[in-house]
Amino acid sequence: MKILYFGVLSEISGKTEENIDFTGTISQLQSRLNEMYPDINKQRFQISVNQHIVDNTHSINQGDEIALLPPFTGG
Amino acid sequence: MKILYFGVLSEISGKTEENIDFTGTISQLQSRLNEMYPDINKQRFQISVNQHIVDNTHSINQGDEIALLPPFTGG
Amino acid sequence: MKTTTHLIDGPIPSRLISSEIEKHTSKTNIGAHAIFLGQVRADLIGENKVSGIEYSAYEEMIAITVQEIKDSLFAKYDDLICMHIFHSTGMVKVGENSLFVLVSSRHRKHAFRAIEDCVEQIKEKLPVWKKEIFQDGSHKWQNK
Amino acid sequence: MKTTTHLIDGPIPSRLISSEIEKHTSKTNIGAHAIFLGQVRADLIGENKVSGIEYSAYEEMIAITVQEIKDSLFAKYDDLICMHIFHSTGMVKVGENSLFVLVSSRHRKHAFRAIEDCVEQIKEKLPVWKKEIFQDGSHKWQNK
Repeated sequence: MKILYFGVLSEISGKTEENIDFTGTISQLQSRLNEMYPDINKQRFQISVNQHIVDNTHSINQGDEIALLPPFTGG
Repeated sequence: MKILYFGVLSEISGKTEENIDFTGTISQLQSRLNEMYPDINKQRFQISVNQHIVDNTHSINQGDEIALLPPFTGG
Repeated sequence: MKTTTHLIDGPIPSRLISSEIEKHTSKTNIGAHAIFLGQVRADLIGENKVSGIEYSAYEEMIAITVQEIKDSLFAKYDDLICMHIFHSTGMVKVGENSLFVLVSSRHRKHAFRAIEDCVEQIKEKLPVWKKEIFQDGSHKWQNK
Repeated sequence: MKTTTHLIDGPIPSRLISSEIEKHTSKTNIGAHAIFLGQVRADLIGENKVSGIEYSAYEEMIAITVQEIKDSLFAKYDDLICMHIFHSTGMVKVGENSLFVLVSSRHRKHAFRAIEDCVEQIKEKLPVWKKEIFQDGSHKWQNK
């Protein structure tokens, strides 16, 4: 599973993307992220799966593209 | 006194400007115009004196620039 | 807040839009530009199709009117930094532009408010007249 | 009503504005264009002055988001004929433009409504992030 880090989250994780071995729900992914990067969960962000924003109950499959999206600040 | 005709009024009068000998109020000017160009008073228009729109009671002086202004349709 | 009144002979050249924007690069308090362009439509009036519009203007009155519009906008929108109006005179063909308005402000809200207000005031107050020219060569003075 | 998603590397070139307008000359049902440009301000954050903004975007998600914005605008404003969005990625210096939105409609009312609606939706939904770069070399990720 590929995971993309945007905005301030790329600074916290020190990378813009990585591949991790994971299956489970978004809630479970957040726990996993908390272990990997304890500072990430201090930030506000949404999560997308294959470019669509999903909620905590959504199940992730191998091969999905996950992205961590801080509040958008374009324009 | 110089009088300018704009829009459809230039077509009715057959000219864009002319000099006429006149002193009096705007009301009196309208009577005079009615004699000169009977079709003009069938049109809606405002009158400006020296580029400022005035009402019927305004007195015109020799040397003023009068303009007959149909509804504006710019843009 | 100087008054720059611009009557353009014929259509608004599209490069004018770019060059006006470039002039604002040094105004580093600007955060938003809003632009309006009026384009001549191929309207069908009865069976007659518009091929262009011929504009005439009372040049000496335009500077006064533009200043009035400016004063009213700057009084209403305190975030506004500058505004520019360009209007065509003479023939403008279908698909070409006859009006170009640019307003610039610190934040976007006042740019949106000012651009619409400005265009409505232009339509109402600017001493300009349009004569629709049809494909068969006939014409009609537009009436409100 | 096709989706054209444009990310521009660096500032919006001002000639792009002219060339986009020129492309609409053949659309003779258009009567009004409304344009929005977002320009980078030299804001003062504490004692630090902004020298530029570095934008990053989630490219693969942008096409989807732009299509959603388009669908919502065309459903609301039936006078709308087309819309185009261009957003910068990478570094955009103070005084340069980072966002260019163009909407075109038959009559002006819907152009005014759609341009503001579109920019608000871009701010809310487009997956783009800005990092303010200060004159002393430090930076700050902008937070809403």
